[in-house]
Amino acid sequence: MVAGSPARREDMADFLSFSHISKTYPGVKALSDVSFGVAKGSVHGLIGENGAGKSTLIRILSGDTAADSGEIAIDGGAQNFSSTRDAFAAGVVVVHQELQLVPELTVAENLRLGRFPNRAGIIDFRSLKEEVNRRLRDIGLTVDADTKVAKLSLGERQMIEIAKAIMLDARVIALDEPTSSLSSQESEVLFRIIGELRAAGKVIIYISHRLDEIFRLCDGCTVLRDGKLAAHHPSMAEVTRDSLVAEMVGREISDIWGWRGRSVGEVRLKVEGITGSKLPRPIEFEARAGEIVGFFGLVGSGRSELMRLVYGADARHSGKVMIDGADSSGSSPRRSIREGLVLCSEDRKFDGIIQGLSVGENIVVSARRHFSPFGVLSPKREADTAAEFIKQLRIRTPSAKQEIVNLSGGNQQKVLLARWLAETDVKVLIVDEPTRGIDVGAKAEIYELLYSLAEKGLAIVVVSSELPEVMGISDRVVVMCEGRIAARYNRAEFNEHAILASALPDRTAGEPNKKAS
Amino acid sequence: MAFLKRLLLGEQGLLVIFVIAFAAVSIFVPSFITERNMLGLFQSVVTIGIVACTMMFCLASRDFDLSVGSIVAFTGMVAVMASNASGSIIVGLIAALACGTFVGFVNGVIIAKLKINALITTLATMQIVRGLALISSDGRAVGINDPGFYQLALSRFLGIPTPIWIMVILFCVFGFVLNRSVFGRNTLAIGGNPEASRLAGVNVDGMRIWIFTIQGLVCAVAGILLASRITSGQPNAATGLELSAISACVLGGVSLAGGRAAMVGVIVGVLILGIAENAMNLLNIQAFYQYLVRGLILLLAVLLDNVRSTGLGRK
Amino acid sequence: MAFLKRLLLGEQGLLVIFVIAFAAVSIFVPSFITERNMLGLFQSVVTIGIVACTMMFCLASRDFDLSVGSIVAFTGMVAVMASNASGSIIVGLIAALACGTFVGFVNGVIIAKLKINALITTLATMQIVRGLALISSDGRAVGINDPGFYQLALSRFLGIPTPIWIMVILFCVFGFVLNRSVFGRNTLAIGGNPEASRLAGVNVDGMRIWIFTIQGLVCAVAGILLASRITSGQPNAATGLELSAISACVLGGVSLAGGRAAMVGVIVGVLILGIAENAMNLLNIQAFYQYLVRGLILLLAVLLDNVRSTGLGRK
Amino acid sequence: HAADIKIGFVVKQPEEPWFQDEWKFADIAAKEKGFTLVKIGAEDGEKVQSAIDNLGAQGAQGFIVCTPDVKLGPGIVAKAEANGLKLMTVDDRLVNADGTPIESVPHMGISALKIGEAVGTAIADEIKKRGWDMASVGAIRVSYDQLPTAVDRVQGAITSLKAAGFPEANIFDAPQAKTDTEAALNAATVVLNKHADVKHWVAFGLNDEAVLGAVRASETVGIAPENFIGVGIGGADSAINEFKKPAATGFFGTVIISPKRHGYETALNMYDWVANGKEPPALTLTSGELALRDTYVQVRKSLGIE
Ligand SMILES: Nc1ncnc2c1ncn2[C@@H]1O[C@H](COP(=O)(O)OP(=O)(O)OP(=O)(O)O)[C@@H](O)[C@H]1O
Ligand SMILES: Nc1ncnc2c1ncn2[C@@H]1O[C@H](COP(=O)(O)OP(=O)(O)OP(=O)(O)O)[C@@H](O)[C@H]1O
Ligand SMILES: [Mg+2]
Ligand SMILES: [Mg+2]
Repeated sequence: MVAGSPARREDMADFLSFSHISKTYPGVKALSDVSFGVAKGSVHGLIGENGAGKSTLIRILSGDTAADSGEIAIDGGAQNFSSTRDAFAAGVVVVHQELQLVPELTVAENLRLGRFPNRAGIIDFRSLKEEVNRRLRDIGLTVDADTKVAKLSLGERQMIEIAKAIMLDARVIALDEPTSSLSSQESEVLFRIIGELRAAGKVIIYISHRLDEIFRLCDGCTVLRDGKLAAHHPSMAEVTRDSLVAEMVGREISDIWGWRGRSVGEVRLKVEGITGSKLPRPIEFEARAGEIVGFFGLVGSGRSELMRLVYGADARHSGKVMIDGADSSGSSPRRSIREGLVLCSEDRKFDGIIQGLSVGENIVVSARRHFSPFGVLSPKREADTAAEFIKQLRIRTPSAKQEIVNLSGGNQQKVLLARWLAETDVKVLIVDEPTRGIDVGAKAEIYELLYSLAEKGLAIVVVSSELPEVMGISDRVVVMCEGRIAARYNRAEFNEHAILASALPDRTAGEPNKKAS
Repeated sequence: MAFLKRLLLGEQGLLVIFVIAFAAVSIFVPSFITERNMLGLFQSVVTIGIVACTMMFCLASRDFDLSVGSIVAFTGMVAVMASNASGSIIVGLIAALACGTFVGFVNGVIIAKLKINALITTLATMQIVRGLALISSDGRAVGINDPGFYQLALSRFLGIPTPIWIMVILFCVFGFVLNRSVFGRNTLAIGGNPEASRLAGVNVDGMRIWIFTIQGLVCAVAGILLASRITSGQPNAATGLELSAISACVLGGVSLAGGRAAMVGVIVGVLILGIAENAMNLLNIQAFYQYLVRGLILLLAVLLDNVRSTGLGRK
Repeated sequence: MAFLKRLLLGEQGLLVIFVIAFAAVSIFVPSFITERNMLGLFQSVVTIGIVACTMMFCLASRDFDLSVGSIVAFTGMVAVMASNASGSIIVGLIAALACGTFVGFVNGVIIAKLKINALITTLATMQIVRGLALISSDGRAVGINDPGFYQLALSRFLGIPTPIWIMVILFCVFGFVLNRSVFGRNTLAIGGNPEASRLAGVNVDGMRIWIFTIQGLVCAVAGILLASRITSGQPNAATGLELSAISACVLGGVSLAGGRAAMVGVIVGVLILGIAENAMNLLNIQAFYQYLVRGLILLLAVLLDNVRSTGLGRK
Repeated sequence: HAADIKIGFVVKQPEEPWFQDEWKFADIAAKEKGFTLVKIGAEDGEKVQSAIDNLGAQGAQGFIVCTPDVKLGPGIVAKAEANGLKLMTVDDRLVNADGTPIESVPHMGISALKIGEAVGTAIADEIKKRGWDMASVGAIRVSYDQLPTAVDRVQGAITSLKAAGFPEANIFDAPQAKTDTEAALNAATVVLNKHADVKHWVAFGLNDEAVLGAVRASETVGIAPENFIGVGIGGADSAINEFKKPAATGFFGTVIISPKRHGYETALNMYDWVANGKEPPALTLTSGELALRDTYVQVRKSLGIE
């Protein structure tokens, strides 16, 4: 729940204002003539399709990139940041879409990086630790200040990133898709914090593709489309979900899930007694032809670990994976792919995109073996394949030759999906957080794609931390909790409270034998 | 003007800059652009040119190979000694190629399977292989009994010496492999993001082993040609080759962070180093000043390429 | 057993392995563990030990410095020549420190501001500075007029020669800086994730310039001590120092991918290299076989550390 | 008590055949007299320092050194004293800061300038014998100026060539980037190509390997062996291999310097000094001898090699 009532508006002048911001990258007009303002003590939503220019705007606000033209003013004073240091000095902090942590440093060091408490350059570790532990407690995070960030899960890292921003005494805080790797529980913590910040009179820019969050948190919102200002709503009173969607994607989307019944066939994927170094207890599950199985759980419940084991990305300690009744060796991702099992992993930056390669290369990296006789490429087939998926998934890129790192986050995610959609002979498709950072319109298209693949007889496993999504598209839901399967539900039994309850570790109700330790 | 800018900043900008520099050297350095000097120039870059081909793959996959100089010396020794011992040049060549390949394979296995840092591994094999070369010959040069061995380097085809042909063929082969084969593209993918490549089904360990093995084989080719050119196996040959080969690659735009490489660039890099050396000797620049000039040329070449990429908005 | 495992795999595992190896060498190599030999051993690692201190920072920030050997030689020359010319040792020392700092600063500026690859930049300055050393002395060693200069290296405090004290002091200073200062943590942050550090407001360019500048200064200290120990400035001194210093760091667990470093590790790395050399000479191992042994020790040391980290589940 | 005697032999370039040979002959002396010989390679000033410390620690009584640089003199003398070691030098004589030889250290060696002069004389004689016109002969000076000994050697050759009437303008510099044959080959090729009109060539340099590079270069650009005179220095395997080739090459001869006396005699002298207190002569100078394709076997025999 958002604490406090909607902000008082004693000062109606915009505290933060963007005027005529334009920014062009080679081949891409990322922003053109964007102007709007945000009042003090309010949370302002920034939404738009993938590649609409949201992150670019935030990067300009943070002093990371310079706008080609236009101006930002805070509290009436024009600002001209040439570096992030300048932005900090002016009281602006940003949580970027991609995590910006140093894995080799501890949580405490990451939180105060660039601003260590020090005397004559010597760090005061005691006060650093005290302060950090206090802050972490405040935001309800149970990690120790001395843990190396490398040891944390993605969700925990995301919380650290947020903590990093609120530890600064900022006037303007911009959050770029902060909940994309958070579970609903952690999101609640974040919402509470945002409420407190608003009450303290800060300006918060909030970017998200989850419209319910926008409605819940924001006092007003701005819609970007193709780098232009599509709509600006100082208050949320006048807008509805459907009108926002229409402003974003230019058409109506009535039912984003669009689930439809399918006939379910034989068991295609059968996992038996699988264990690994991070999942000591044996796990079994199966997925049938034409079936979409959703995996839900809290951050760190072990879903990603499980899928990596099934795929052969991590070494298995024991257990079997059967594909169409045949024992899959699962010794490496390479073998799994050849046996018809593919995994689209969750951390697109770390083990998803291949930096330095083009969009096209990233799409065909795995599928090209089908059209490379004796290991010799056929550039035409590759170009065709890339073009096909760029078109089908509507990936916003000037060309297939664009370097992947230059794409917006959501478009990178689409490229990863394309990589696996380009694979032929897939029997089992596992997608881990497939719609992380993807806009509403594209989400609907991706779901549609999943249904049509399922109709072709694939078994599909979807791992997601978004409960509505899991419930919206799955035929069956498997709930994981603390490294084991806590519950299974058929579509008929879907119930938000039941599913959430079984995902929580220390629940007393519903489960007679409460788990020890 | 706009045309010039497009030319300089375009894909082939490095090549254009090189051609301009080449023309300048031809005009200002007397007797540079004679047939004899050109052949001499190309022959002088044969060793480094050949080794740079595979070094490019090594760097593009985010690895490092410091052992190339030692392998060149060692395989040269092996070629000569095995030829002498068996009385057959063919046996000598096969022995040398086998030894080079084996050393490369060992490098690859240690790096890929035991996960030891490539720099340290090849620094170690660099010492070990050099030690083997010295031990096997007792630190002395070994002469070649059969004069047929010299013919490898002296024979000509269409008026151009065989070593140059071999270098050109390797340029073509590895250029093709880099741009047109799954192997080449996978090499770049590994360099770009090894973990993502593994999850995308690339056999990362296997690729790395192959890259180092081929590197060893190619070094053996260079070693044989070198032994033939100097008509003996010398255990002290080719010291410092590793840094020259790496420089040539980096000059040619190969990224040490992996993921970026181009054969044309590497050829240009190799030629820049060769021409600098050649022109300095033609101009009779004093040995100590050659150090200065060499350093400045290195800096200048990378700086130019950098200005170009920035203008291109690539970085 | 469990205790042993905990000891070996713990934070200080490298140290424990080292102590065991040290004990083994002491037992099996005659006259190793004598006071004289220990002093000799420590003196023999002074140059590489001092340089490794800052090389650690350089590697930890994901950079590379190949110019250290040349700077050591050059500053040694400067110290001697400036002392001779001015008749004052102090002037010589200041000149040497200034020159070293300047070269390091230039390295840093080129790398940070012009964004040129550190490997190529320092390869270039390595040549340029070596060229300067050769030119200024016409390629010959320069003797020291004032015997007071020798005292820098010969003088003792508590029975231990000054250079060893200086090395130990630098170990302490840089160990402290690495772990306890903003500078040290920022260095690791830059190496671990340059982008994140920049966004967090760390002055990445400034840090890199500082790191190279300090590297230059520290090389000058090493150069002065070396000149004093060998009682002359030698333009050919300290060739190959860069690879030794980098090896010592990597042996000590400094990651070439940046972000990981520890002073204790580097000290152990330096000592491993020194002890290997020392023990081989004490055991009278033949020069060619020393190559083999050196290579094997390198491999073994990294392998052991690797097994340890894996056992630790760190990787 | 010979078994208690330990003598060090420190050389600057342990990989070089020359020093390998010195060590080999020193070993023979050690075997004859029954003392222990400790061989250490020390490529630079720093390594020499630690080598001496190392010898001191091992309980050696004296050592023979071929220093990487003669200016290391005062440092080596001081270090030897500090470790209580007797000191002799071989090949290169230690000098003071002002460049004067340190007389107190017994030395056996050969002047680099003198060897160079022998090379120059051999070339000049052969030019005359072949009846070439000095004014139209080109000379390749394969140089490695980073090494003072190399400068002195080629300087010696130039001195005696000039004395024989060779025009200085015809001497062309071919700087090696490294001291191996390939580097010399590349450098010499450039010189040959630059002066494509010159028919007769001579070459000299730091050692056999350098001159070999020039010879190989002459072959690649198509200069017949009878139009080329290369004279090297050293006389180890590189040169012998050349003489063993079925047909004569441009490698005309080499000035053999004998590692036997340098290794064997110095070791013996040091032993006598340590064991019997008999101080060696302050200065012994040996000489090089020219060996040609037909004569190298006898020359080597007369020098006691083989
Ligand atoms: N460094 C860059 N070089 C070239 N193009 C870029 C660069 N950064 C962003 N772009 C382009 O600018 C456009 C806007 O990108 P931006 O990241 O702002 O989108 P976004 O609205 O945040 O999208 P998403 O919801 O997917 O995160 C995209 O088309 C992207 O490809
Ligand atoms: N790199 C790591 N090092 C150590 N522990 C890790 C690491 N990554 C994840 N873990 C831990 O492993 C457990 C399982 O994490 P996993 O990422 O598989 O969970 P998940 O259900 O997929 O959640 P998420 O939504 O965060 O991906 C968690 O306890 C997490 O803290
Ligand atoms: Mg974005
Ligand atoms: Mg997950």
